[in-house]
Amino acid sequence: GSTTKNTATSTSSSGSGSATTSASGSANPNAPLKTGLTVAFLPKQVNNPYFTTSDGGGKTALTKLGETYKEVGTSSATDTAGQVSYVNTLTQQQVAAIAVSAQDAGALCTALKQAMKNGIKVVTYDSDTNPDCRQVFVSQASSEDLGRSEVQLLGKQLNYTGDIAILSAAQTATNQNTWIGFMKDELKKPQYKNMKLVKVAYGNDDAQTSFQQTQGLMQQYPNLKGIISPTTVGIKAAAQYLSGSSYKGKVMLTGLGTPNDMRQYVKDGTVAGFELWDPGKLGQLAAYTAVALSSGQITGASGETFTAGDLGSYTIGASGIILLGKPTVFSKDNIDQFNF
Amino acid sequence: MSETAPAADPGPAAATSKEFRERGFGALVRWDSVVAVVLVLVLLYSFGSVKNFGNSLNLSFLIGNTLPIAIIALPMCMLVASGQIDLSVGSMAGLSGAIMGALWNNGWPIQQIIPICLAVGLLGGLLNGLLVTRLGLPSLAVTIGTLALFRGLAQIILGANAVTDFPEQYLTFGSGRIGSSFVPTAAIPYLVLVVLAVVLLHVSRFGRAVFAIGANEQAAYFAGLRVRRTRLILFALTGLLASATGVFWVLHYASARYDNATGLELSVVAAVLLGGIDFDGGKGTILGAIAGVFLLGTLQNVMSLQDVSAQTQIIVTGVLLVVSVLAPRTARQVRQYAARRRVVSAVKRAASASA
Amino acid sequence: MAGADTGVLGLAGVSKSFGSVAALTDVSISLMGGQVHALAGENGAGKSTLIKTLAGVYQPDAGTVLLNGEPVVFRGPADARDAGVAVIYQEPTLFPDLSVAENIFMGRQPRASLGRVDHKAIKQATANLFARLGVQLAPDDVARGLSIADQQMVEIAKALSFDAKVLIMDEPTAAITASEVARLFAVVRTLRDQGAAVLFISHRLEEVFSLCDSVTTLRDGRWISSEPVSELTEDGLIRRMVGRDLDQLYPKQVAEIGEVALHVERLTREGAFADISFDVRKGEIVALAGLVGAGRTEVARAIFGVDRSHAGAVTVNGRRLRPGSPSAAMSSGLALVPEDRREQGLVMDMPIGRNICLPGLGALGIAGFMLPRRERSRAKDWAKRLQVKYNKLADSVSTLSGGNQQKVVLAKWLAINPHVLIVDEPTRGIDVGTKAEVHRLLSGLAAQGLAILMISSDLPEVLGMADRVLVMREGRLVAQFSRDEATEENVVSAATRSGVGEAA
Amino acid sequence: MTATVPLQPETAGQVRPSATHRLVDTLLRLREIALVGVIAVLLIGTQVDNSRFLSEQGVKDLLLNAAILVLVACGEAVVVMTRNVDLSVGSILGVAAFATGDVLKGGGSVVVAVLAALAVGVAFGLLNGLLVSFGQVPSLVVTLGTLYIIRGVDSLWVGSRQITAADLSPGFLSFGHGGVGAVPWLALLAVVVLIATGVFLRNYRTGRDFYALGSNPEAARLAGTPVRRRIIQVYILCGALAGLAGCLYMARFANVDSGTGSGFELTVVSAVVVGGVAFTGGSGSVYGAALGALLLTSINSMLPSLGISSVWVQAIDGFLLLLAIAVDRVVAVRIARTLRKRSARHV
Ligand SMILES: Nc1ncnc2c1ncn2[C@@H]1O[C@H](COP(=O)(O)OP(=O)(O)OP(=O)(O)O)[C@@H](O)[C@H]1O
Ligand SMILES: Nc1ncnc2c1ncn2[C@@H]1O[C@H](COP(=O)(O)OP(=O)(O)OP(=O)(O)O)[C@@H](O)[C@H]1O
Ligand SMILES: [Mg+2]
Ligand SMILES: [Mg+2]
Repeated sequence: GSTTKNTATSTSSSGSGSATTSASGSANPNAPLKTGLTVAFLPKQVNNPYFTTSDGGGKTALTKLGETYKEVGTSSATDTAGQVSYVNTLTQQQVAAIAVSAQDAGALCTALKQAMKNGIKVVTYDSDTNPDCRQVFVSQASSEDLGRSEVQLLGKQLNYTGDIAILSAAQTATNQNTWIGFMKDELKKPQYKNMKLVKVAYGNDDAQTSFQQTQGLMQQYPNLKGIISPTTVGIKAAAQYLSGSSYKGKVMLTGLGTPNDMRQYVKDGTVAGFELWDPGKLGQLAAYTAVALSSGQITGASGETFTAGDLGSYTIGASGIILLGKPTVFSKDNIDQFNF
Repeated sequence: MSETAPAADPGPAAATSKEFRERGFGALVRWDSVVAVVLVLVLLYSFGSVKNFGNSLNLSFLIGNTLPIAIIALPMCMLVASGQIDLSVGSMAGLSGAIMGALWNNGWPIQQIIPICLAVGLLGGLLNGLLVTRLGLPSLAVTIGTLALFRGLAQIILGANAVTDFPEQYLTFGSGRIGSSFVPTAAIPYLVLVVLAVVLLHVSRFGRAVFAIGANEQAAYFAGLRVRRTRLILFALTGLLASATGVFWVLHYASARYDNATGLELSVVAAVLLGGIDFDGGKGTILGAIAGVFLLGTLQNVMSLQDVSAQTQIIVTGVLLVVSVLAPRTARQVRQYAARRRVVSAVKRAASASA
Repeated sequence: MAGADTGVLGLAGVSKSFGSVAALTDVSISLMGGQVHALAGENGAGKSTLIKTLAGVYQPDAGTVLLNGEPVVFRGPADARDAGVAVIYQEPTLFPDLSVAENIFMGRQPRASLGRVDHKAIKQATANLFARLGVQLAPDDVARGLSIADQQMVEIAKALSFDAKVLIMDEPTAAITASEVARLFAVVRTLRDQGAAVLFISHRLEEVFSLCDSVTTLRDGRWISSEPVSELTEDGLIRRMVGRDLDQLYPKQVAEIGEVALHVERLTREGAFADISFDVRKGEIVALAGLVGAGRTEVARAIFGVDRSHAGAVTVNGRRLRPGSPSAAMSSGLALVPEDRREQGLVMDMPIGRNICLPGLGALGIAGFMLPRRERSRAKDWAKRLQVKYNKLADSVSTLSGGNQQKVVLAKWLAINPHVLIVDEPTRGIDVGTKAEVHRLLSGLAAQGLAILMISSDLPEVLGMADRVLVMREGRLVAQFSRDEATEENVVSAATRSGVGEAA
Repeated sequence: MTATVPLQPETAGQVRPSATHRLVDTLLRLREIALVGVIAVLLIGTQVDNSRFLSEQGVKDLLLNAAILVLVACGEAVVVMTRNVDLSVGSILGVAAFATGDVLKGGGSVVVAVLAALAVGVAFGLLNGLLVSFGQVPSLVVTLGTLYIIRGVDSLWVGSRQITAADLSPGFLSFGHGGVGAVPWLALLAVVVLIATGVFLRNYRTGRDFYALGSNPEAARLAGTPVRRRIIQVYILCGALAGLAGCLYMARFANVDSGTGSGFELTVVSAVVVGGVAFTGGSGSVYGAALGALLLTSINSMLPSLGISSVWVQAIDGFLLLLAIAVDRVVAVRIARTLRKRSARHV
């Protein structure tokens, strides 16, 4: 993961914006929820189906609470400068809270701190920034759960024998790297002694590159039996390649994907099972969290508890992280019940 | 060029694309001044009727976020005037940022790191320049190659790391502003760069050579100008300022990652084109380039404040580019058509008279 | 209006202006079938503009184009072409990337089955044309890199390939030598006898008199006269063009010949020329004569360093030049006026003033900064000395007439006060009046100690100006004549004599 | 020959190059040979290291990867030959791919889908062509503008929708990866289009006009070439090929959204440049561009296959690209020198 040097306190500009300061304000769990607040969603990329689903969840929740929802963002997932200027703009517009999925853990910091200094609450979801640049991170699932369960899923499909590889997104993707760390750790367990991780490849979340990386894996490792792709773009590219190649059915594929993307490949037997959380719920939780913060029910300190509508009650964990819950495993049997 | 274009209507034969801009509005208007005037109008409108636009924080955001493009636009303008292009600038900025991050992680003092980054930029620019001038390769091809090469090197050097903990006073330089005014601290050295660039391109002997080389390489060569050396210097300058932009980027966003400034080249090219710099070479002013950069930056800022969606912003950028070349041309075309109509009807009259 | 004597193609009361410059004012002309008609006038008189109006490149501001006596509107060159008008423009306009054969037949290639272009037929037809004109080019040769003269020959071949009713030629002979001219004239006469109407422009008056039947004179864009050539003398024609009598045409001043200024020794460039050695002394004008393609331009380019020589050495004032470096050549006092003004001599889109000041920028500023006042005064001074006809110094060179562009090229190089001057076709396209002025200028500079190497296809100019004539053939120096020995016969026979007993 | 003309030059003495010499000359002049050489060296080198690289599946993958790029590069090359450029191909490809998917998803037939993609391509090509030719304005600016505009329109139209494999018929999907032996349908289609374009450029007046236009626009106008019409035609051709490529993209990747094809223009331009089509216009061939495309995609297939860490891929990619154009250039210069010396000896 990120090897940021930990001199965070010294870099936080003029002190007042840092998470510690705002968390030291007092929380009133019984404060009434304010209405009419504007909560802005700033996804990594607009028009990305995954984020459209999650932000749609946020919109549902906000409408229910009587708040105003808005979504802004860049059309490219690697336009960090664009994301920064959106944070700046939202600061100018004095929204109540920003829910942001950060393209870059560090680059948004200055701008987000500016926002917090101006009284705006900052929630990150899906992809975090440095902890001192936001109040709460709404995490889709625990990294540990995700990492380990994917290995378990593949192990079952392979009967615990054979070479495996990982097809990740970008080399810089922090969440990917954390998951991969847990995957490697899981593989150390004795039941995986016949499974060998031969390679981690990166498809840059680009269909064509992921394609070619999959081809390369096949050619380079004739004994490859399984691939884990913990990214939605990677897994569907790999599935499409496998489904049209001579390796179909011989090489197992699992990872993180959306049911709509993967339906065809589950049905034609390319993929036996994969998993994901419900992005819509992720967005809802981010929205509830933002409103709770703005209403003063929570401040972002660990141990605080609040109610997120029908999602139930959530408690803020260490370093301001809220966990959505366990991911769902999709297979032939249940995939038709989902539509996102 | 800084002379006003002649008030001539050369007829269709001389209406090559090179001339169209200046001829478009006749002798009255030069394209770069048009862009500058449009910029001023947009600013006036925004101050008047866009909420939150005029406060100094927003203006400092606007200027600060536009500075990276504005810095690179200076040497790019000259390079393009000499008939070449450098698409590797974004990658060079990324590489210099990556080096900055990697060295900082290894405990180097920042006073040493920054000169090293700049030196790498200079070397990268020289590499582009040497491949273009000594091997005679097309600059477009070379710099598409180095676009991948520099970004790849950045990836090798910094890998997945993101470095954020640079010293406070440097970060303040990168993102702070002077007092509570709207002027970002970094704008001051930028103004110095602008003055240097204007002098270099429009006042010095070097600048004369640049324009001549861009407009007709062979004639310049026959006039004893050092074609290759001039271009080499321009490439080196571009590399140098691209790496300076990389350093600024890291400080401004407080983040060194290998993919910093991805795609910056297209923004620079779009802005420079909008500023009336002709990619056939031989034409363009620093003023035009800067006006183009800030016009795009301001429009984006205003549109974001007005909650215009990203998609629509993209379309507006595109339409602006198309209009920038089409508007002068259309005016001309209409005039010509009218003139032709006159002649044709005169002929018809003559024909009917003789019948 | 239509009648037997209206002519095939003509203009009636045509005016055309470019902004504030009136290029043509109320001009009428009529071309008859079976006649060669000359168009005469000083540089900038409006000849090329007239031709482009006839060819549909320009639409007249007022007046009409007449085809067989009827008014027509040519909306573009294609219309004129379809009406049977073939044009050779003043500046060759070839497609550099394509073969000369394709250049000639572009847009009207003969076709084989399925509408395919018949490449073989194109080559064959080109070979035939070239044979007829005596051009030593292969149909497959690429147009890029051809000398101006060869380009001109390709243009001529193109125009002839049309079997046009009207053939218009804007200074086709400016860059070619007597033998090519003779061939061209033979072909033109054949066409005329077959009934074609021909319009011919040249600043070489003897050509007008030997080829043409009638002549129209323009001055400052106005029609002056149209009359049969047989009723005119050269002086009469000059008076009509210039409006006054002219001084001596080749005013050679006596100059003191000094020490060697340019020393060329065994210079060789593979594929172009071999083993060239000669000297040019201070005060001396040495002419390099020869046929088109003899390698004269290539020698000049190699001396100046634009092309790299493969063997041999060039010494200027005792200093040996670094090969392949024009900037080094210039700093030791060498200057080259190139033959191709549009590609090499001028930056067409730059102002006239900037062009004149382009070489030797160093003298026009302080510490690398330009001093606009110095620039302007140099430009003004030299534009005046060479009688450039221009509107504003800030106008781009492309708005000048061909001859005036050539004057700018000369001005540009004379302005830097070289020690050794190489001029390649210095008076190409310059009218008689200014030509005398240029000759006076060159001769005067020689008298002050300048060494001049002059390449010219204009034999009278060579004989009139040179102290010594060197003759090249097929890439080699084959003869040398002193001013007294040099006669037209001598030079021509040295330039054309076939291989018998020639030095290897 | 007309005997009336004096000073007949002597031609009899000239040594005519022999037939074999001429063959060698022609071969040497073919710039494409150098590219084929570079590609062969790379492929064989990889094969030596990894014997599965050129297996049936491996070859198929190579060709599949190249097919889409070849199509677009072919169209782009024609535009570049006329001294113009089309930067909007990536955006056009994106819209066309989604249009294909939209038709198929709605139960439309494959023929209609292909026609829809072509129609989208032709429409945007026409837009580009009209804008560029209308005012003879620099195509770089115009198509950079339409790159943004078309992408914006695409995003507005598509929004966050996407078409996935489940929306497509099995027949269309198998067209995306099926073929005869190691040769996929997509590659066959690309080759047919390529050869047709090549023949058209070489053997038809319109094709020759494209070269003329790029070589010297002013001269083309004076020669009576209908300049505007030709420019519109090349843009329509390029747009149509980008549209067709969008259709193939759909078949191949079975997944499109509003971002499909972003940044593709740079790859296309590199393929064209590597393929020796000069941006100054008038020269080059579509075969060169196709080889350029093949070279680029081969490099990208080769590196993973050699097991080179993805961290290094981009740098090596850039380096090899530079190396390829440099080698190509050096070889070309050498050949030119050889030919010149040879012709010098012939005189
Ligand atoms: N436009 C051109 N036409 C022909 N040759 C050129 C041209 N430009 C450069 N060259 C070649 O470049 C070489 C030197 O070019 P130039 O004088 O412009 O560069 P320079 O900076 O002086 O180089 P150097 O430092 O090597 O002297 C010459 O050998 C010449 O052949
Ligand atoms: N495109 C143009 N723009 C502006 N002025 C022009 C243009 N073309 C020609 N002129 C002007 O029109 C006048 C006539 O030019 P033209 O080329 O017809 O002369 P010419 O008789 O052919 O001279 P030359 O003998 O030098 O070729 C000149 O004053 C010239 O400057
Ligand atoms: Mg003329
Ligand atoms: Mg010559």
